[in-house]
Amino acid sequence: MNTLVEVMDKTTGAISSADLAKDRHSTATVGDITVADPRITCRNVDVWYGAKQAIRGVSLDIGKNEVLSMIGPSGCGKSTFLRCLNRMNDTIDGCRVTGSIRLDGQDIYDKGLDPVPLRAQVGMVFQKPNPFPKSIYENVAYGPRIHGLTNNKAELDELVEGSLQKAGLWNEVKDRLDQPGTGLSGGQQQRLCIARTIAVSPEVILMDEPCSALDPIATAIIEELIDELRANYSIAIVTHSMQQAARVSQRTAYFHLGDLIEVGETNQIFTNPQHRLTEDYITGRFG
Amino acid sequence: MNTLVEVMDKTTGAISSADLAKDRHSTATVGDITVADPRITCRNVDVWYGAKQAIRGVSLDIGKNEVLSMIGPSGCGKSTFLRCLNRMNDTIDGCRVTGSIRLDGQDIYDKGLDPVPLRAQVGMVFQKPNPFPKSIYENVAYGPRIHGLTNNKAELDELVEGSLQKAGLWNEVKDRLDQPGTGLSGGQQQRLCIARTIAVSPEVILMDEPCSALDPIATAIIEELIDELRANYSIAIVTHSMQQAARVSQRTAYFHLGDLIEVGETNQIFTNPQHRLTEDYITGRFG
Amino acid sequence: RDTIYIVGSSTVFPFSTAVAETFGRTGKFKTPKVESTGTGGGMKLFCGGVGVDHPDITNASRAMKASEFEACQEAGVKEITEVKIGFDGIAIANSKSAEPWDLSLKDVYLALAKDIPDGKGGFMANPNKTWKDVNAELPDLKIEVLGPPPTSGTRDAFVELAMEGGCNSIPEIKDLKKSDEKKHKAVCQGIREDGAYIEAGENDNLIVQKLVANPSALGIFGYSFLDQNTDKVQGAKIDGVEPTYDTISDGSYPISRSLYFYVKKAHVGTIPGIEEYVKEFTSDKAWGPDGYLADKGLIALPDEERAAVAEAAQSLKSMEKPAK
Amino acid sequence: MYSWILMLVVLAVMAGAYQLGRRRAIASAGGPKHIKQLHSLPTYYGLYAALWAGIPALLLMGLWSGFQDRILIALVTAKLPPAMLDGLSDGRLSLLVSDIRNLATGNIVSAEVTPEIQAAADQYARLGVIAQWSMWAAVLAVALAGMAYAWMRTRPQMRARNRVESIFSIIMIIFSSIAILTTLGIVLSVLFESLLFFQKVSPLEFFFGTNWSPQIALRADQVGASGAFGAIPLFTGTLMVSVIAMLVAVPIGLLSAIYLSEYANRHVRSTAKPILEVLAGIPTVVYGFFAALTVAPFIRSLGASMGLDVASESALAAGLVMGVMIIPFVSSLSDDVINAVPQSLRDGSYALGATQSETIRRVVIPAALPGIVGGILLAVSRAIGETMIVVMAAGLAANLTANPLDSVTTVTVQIVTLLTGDQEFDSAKTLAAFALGLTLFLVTLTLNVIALSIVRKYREQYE
Amino acid sequence: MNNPAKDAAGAPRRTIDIVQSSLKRRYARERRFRLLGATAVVLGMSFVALLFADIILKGYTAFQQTYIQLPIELAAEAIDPDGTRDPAVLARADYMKPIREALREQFPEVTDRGDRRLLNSMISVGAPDLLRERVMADPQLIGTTQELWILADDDIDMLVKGHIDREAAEGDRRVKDQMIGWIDRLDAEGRVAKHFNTIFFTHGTSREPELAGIAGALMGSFYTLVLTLSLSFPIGVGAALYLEEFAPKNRWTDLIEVNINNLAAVPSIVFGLLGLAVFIAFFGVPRSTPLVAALVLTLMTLPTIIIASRAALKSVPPSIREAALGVGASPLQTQFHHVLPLAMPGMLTGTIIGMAQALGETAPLLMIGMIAFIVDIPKGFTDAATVLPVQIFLWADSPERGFVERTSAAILVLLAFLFVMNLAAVLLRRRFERRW
Ligand SMILES: Nc1ncnc2c1ncn2[C@@H]1O[C@H](COP(=O)(O)OP(=O)(O)OP(=O)(O)O)[C@@H](O)[C@H]1O
Ligand SMILES: Nc1ncnc2c1ncn2[C@@H]1O[C@H](COP(=O)(O)OP(=O)(O)OP(=O)(O)O)[C@@H](O)[C@H]1O
Ligand SMILES: [Mg+2]
Ligand SMILES: [Mg+2]
Ligand SMILES: O=P([O-])([O-])[O-]
Repeated sequence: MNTLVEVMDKTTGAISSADLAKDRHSTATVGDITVADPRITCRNVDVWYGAKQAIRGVSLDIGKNEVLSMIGPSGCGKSTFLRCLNRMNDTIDGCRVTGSIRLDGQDIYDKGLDPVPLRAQVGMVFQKPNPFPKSIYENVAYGPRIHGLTNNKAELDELVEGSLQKAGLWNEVKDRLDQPGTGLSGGQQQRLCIARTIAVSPEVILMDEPCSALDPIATAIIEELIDELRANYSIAIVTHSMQQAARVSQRTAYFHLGDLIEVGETNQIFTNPQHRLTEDYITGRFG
Repeated sequence: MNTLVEVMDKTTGAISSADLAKDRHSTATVGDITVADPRITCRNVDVWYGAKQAIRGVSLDIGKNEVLSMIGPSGCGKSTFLRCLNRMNDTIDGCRVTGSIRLDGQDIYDKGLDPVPLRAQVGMVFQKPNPFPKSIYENVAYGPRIHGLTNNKAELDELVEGSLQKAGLWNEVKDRLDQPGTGLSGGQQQRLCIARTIAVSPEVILMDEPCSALDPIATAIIEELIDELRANYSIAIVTHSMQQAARVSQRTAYFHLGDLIEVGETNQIFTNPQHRLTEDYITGRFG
Repeated sequence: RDTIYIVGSSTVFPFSTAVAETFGRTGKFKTPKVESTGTGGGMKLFCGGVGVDHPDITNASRAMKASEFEACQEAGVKEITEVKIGFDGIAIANSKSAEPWDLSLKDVYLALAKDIPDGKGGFMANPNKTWKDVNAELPDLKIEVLGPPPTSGTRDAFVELAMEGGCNSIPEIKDLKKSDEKKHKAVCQGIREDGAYIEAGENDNLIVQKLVANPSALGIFGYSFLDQNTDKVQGAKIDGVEPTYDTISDGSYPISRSLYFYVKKAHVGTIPGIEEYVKEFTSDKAWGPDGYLADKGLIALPDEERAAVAEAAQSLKSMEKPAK
Repeated sequence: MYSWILMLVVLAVMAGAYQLGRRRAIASAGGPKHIKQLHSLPTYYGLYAALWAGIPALLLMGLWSGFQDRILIALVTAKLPPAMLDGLSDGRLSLLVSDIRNLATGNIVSAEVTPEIQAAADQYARLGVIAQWSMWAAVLAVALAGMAYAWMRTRPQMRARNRVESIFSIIMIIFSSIAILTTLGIVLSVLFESLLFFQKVSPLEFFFGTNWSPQIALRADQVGASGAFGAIPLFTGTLMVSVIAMLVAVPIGLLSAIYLSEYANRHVRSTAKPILEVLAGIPTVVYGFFAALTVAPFIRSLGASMGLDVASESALAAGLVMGVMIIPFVSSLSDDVINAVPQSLRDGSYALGATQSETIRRVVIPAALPGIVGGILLAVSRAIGETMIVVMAAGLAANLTANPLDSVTTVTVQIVTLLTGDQEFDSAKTLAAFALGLTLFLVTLTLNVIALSIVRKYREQYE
Repeated sequence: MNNPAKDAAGAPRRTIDIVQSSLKRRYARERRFRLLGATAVVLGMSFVALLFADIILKGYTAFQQTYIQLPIELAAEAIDPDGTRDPAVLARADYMKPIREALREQFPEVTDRGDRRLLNSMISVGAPDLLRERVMADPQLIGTTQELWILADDDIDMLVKGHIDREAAEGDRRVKDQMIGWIDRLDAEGRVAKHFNTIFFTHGTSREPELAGIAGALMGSFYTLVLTLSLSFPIGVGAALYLEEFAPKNRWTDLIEVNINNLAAVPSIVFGLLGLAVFIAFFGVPRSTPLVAALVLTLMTLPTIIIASRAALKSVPPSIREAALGVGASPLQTQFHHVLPLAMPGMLTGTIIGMAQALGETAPLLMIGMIAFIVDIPKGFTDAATVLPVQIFLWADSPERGFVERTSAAILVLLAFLFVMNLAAVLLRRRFERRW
């Protein structure tokens, strides 16, 4: 309880919170964490960085053909939680995950489970764009290549072009596909990483602030893409823009200092939050 | 002329552009590029990455006690232009800058000019957060140390705390100042970099999307900070959020594919853009 | 500079250092510094001039050549005392685990020469592959001889004594010497390069160990190594004579050479201890048949010669220009 | 001995100057509260003063120590009776001087001491003391003068940091130029003899001849004093041994580096890496013995059991052992650069479903490639320049062959044996060593120019 | 959606199916790769183990030395007739005589002159010096008879250690049957024992294996390497920094870069030639000294350090430099505060390898007079000295059997030196290592 709360206290005064007798200190999750046809089910997930606990007992489902957005103040554990879902936390020294996370009923933290096909199935766009120090073309072609998704060069070219186009980057880079991906602007790098991820057609896509460096138009393209992808896949997206959450997601989860505070229909969360903290955060958007 | 334009064409149809007979293909800057009391004056700045021109003939002033925001589609050259202003482009192999950029009348690309004090005077927050792989404390203390801004440990501690507080990070990190800055969340890193920059009290501050990874509350804190800093300093900020530009800046510059298209009072730019491209972009925000 | 500075032959190095150490142990003078530079290298340094930067003494596993003497003279090293210190037998040995060899110089020549007489008055590239090809009485073993490289003094002596000796035991070549001396030398001194003779570097211990590992091979090295390794290797009889202390000393063993050192007289009297060092070296307790150098493998000069040399050395008699 | 003390004193003065400079800077700014007035941090003013106090003084000291003795000797010998010096060559003079010096320093002298010599020795000792003290005085004076100069120049506007940094830059430039000077030195120290060699042996024969046999040229009085000096077999031998060595070192080194930095846990890595580094420090003589006594016989008997005819000193044995020696050049340097590849790149690859080995091979290694290539080039260089192992294990027979089971010799081996064997004045044989050295130098220079342009082409940069 | 792969029927296939189908193959490759890596490490380590085992097995016996216990009568009349205890007098006395007499008393039956010589030869020629040192350190001993351990000759040492084959015919070994009998008799009386070989660690070299020590070469190596390190590390790092970070990229710096790479390939002996021509002949640096050796080795190791350091600098991400420059740090500050610490592991690696190379190098030292017999232990940078690898080289080339084990022991000492030298660097390197 800190700056955040102080600030929010100041700002929420103006808003009627008449019927809400919510306990600002309760950390139990409010709302229905389950969905009808879940792809990913998390139960009681704790994450520790060494001795520091970053996620506390989070239970949450991600359904088929849905976009789940995760919101919450900076440092509340959104990225951490996201990285649990395809075991990207394995690469961080001293990071420990407990609880159960299942993909289609299969515990992904099972000893016997192989993270490689898991990650091919659960793709991820990172918060900081991290293009490979290779050409733009190779950046996108990398995934399909290692999985052998295409049978020949022509197919691969097509796939690369298609992915770049979907990420709204094609026109900007089509003349310089052989230039290093690291020589792109911040927003271009971000879109390159999106293109790279969708090129392998993962079934669940985790996106950590995919539009943070994008202008409204590029954002719109990505949001369109997300909408399109939802037809077949599940998507979890971390965003700081509540408008964006409202635009693209069906369900929204609100995190606060490592706890999952509230989850529910996006509409409901933004219009009628159940938890005081959620409300504080939502209304604070104008602060 | 690409995706962007196509998309914008689709979206601007709905908006009345009755009285605007603007030439979409003109790249001459519209609006008054000068200010009454400039700190930085740029004239005809061209920037090249090898053979590729990233900035074309940009002339622009940044005044005392003003916040200038720069907007434009991803890849249009905002970061490139910003980096010219404190000669950060020197570090990029093959990057060439021509034209004149003056700080208080002094040509900063003058042969004899020492870029070191220049950079202490013109601070910068980078688009991708880049904390030093040192402790959080050291990250912030580094600048004051090398410039000898404090006389003893207590003063330095105070300065570090103050900077972190202004960046809205103090409460989150006060218990772990000795932990590496690279172990912070994306948004925390971004605020750390802001704290690091303001710790040396530069007189001109260049901010490249300083709030891209921040939640609304943290964003509010930074915007408040910017407002506060404006009293004494000049600030140039790149942002993708037009709301943010509108909130924090007095003047706004719109870039497009390397050209400075329009510059003017923020109010005017957002309510009554003079150039077709600007209008397209502004109105596209709802796309 | 107050220490004696000695350079030169690696063959004489063990003896020179033994004397130096004993000399130093007496306490009056500092232990001389002895550098192993090879005979030629030593001569070069020695003849570099007079002065503190130049050595006082050089060791040599052969006599100083006329050309070297001249170079010395030119550089101002006018007076030089030559001291012959004894003999070094060159043994041809094999592993103790195999049969001992009995070779004649002619066998050695025919086995190792580059070109040998073809029996029709001309010469041909050495066709012998096995020892049996060389001499029907010898075993049917591949010719495999490990020996020093052309850059070594030992090789020089081996060529001069063994090869040339064997060469001259063939009458038609002996005649050649009178008619065409150049050709004679080429024939006698060329060692084959087709792998039968293996240039094994300057490290004699290495050759000894290689012989142990390969019982069918022969090796060429100095007597002191044979002496120290009598349990591992055995010297071949050459022309019926075994390499022993006595046979080398009395000259009946055919492949042995003399060892020397040379003193720069100009330094005597300024660099302290040179005379005393020479005296120590030429004392019977050092280079005598029962002296400590004999223990290190030096084969002493015959008694009279030793006395004469000691006398000349201690009075620092200047040498004449060598004949060649 | 005295100069050590003086050196310490100068260092002390530098430390003092540092403090003074700092204080003065702070004071000139108007106290510790106002150091913002200063152009640079007070430390830099301190360093500035220290450098002014130290560098000229140390330079003077170096020069003085270099020339003092010469001057003293000149003074002393000038006083000697001319009769003593008459017709004395330089060398004899140096002996005389050595005698005087021995006498003066109380060392043993061998000849009886004449009064003149005794007088000279006394004078030498006396002058020596005077000179020592004058050096102290002069050096300290210069140090203090430097300090005073810096002191006077210290004012807030002085760009102390820039000045100090330009001194450092100059020092760094001097450091980098050492490579050039070394090259120059090497060329100069072999050029003269090489030219002499090429007067005796035609370059055509040397560069294109396929027969190397310096043996007949052993002595001037031996037949055909020209010998055979075709260097081709030496270069092919060098090539073969180096290639074999690289075939051992690159895979083992690179794979070890990858395993240690990517798969092994910290503990294994931090012990295994230094242990592998020991391989680079084992004296080459030891490797030579190992190659000659263990590996070569083993290969030979292995070959014999397969019906192959293996020379007892095969290129293979030497190459294998040399490969072992240079493993750490590849493994440790590669390990460092692989370790320095940012984790975010690995994450990017894993997140696409790449296995660890795919990530390593396709993302990490390419990103680390410039450094890895640097390590490999260093290893190649070491292989080309290595001598002892080949001397002991590969022998000296200059065979022109492509069969690694044959014995070969290398350029370096020939240089060493020619230079350390029974040399002779101006014989082609001894001079050949210099020509070989020069040629090898030029050949590797060419290869390096080519390598540089290739590496340039494929350089990648991340982030 | 995006996936062009179709199954036989032409319907799109799930990525995961394609992935699964090829996964087995990919994993096989993964395992192979990993196995290859592990094999490489194991191979590398086993080379080290093999070499070590070889050296240790050959060398460990050298750390013990055979002594014979004899009742030595230190008669006052012989050693200090005037009873002044004047060190000069004590130093001059004949100490061999009492030893020989004591030995003869053990074997009164030996009267023949030749046999006596044999008997005497069982004692090291250095024994009297050791006895002298002992007496001079403790003059109380004079006038008493002491049971003292006397250093045995190297042949006896070899016999006792089993390096001489007793079964061999008498002519085939350097120790005669008679001597074996004497030694066995002494042994039965408990008068033969192996003690820790302190001489090996405290003495300079010697012609006699039992008296030969490594201290001179060790100190020579120490002085040489201290100087080499203090020259080559700053120069190497400075040059690398300049070339990688400051120098304009132009012809001149290209030339320097090519030059440095090329110097790495120059045979080390050529550096010896350079040292001879430039340092000794031109600058008059004294021959055979740690100073000249260090200068030559510095030039030889510089390329290694520079190349490694440049590789390390290259791998520091540019964003770190930008961050520092962005807060107004000068380029030099940026380097020293941020880049150097991150590049330090690689620089230290280069230094470790370069120093290891310098420590083990022989060839260039042949040219500058280090291959010499120098008994005195050097006390400074300009004393005549030899170094460990050269000492090893010399011992390896000595005929005496006793030097075989000493050669290996010297190698062990060198490796121990290497370990100690590297330890600091390795620990330092571990502190600097981090991933980002
Ligand atoms: N190092 C570089 N080398 C080559 N081209 C570059 C480099 N950096 C940027 N560019 C190119 O220059 C143009 C302008 O880039 P810049 O980074 O200034 O864009 P931006 O306006 O900041 O975009 P964003 O909003 O995505 O950050 C882009 O087309 C980009 O691809
Ligand atoms: N590698 C790490 N080591 C230690 N602590 C970490 C590490 N990464 C993150 N943390 C801490 O864990 C908490 C959650 O971090 P996380 O990155 O999940 O936040 P986030 O919700 O993504 O924030 P943001 O919106 O700023 O990206 C933060 O307090 C952060 O400081
Ligand atoms: Mg995050
Ligand atoms: Mg940008
Ligand atoms: O060192 P050498 O005796 O062979 O000249």
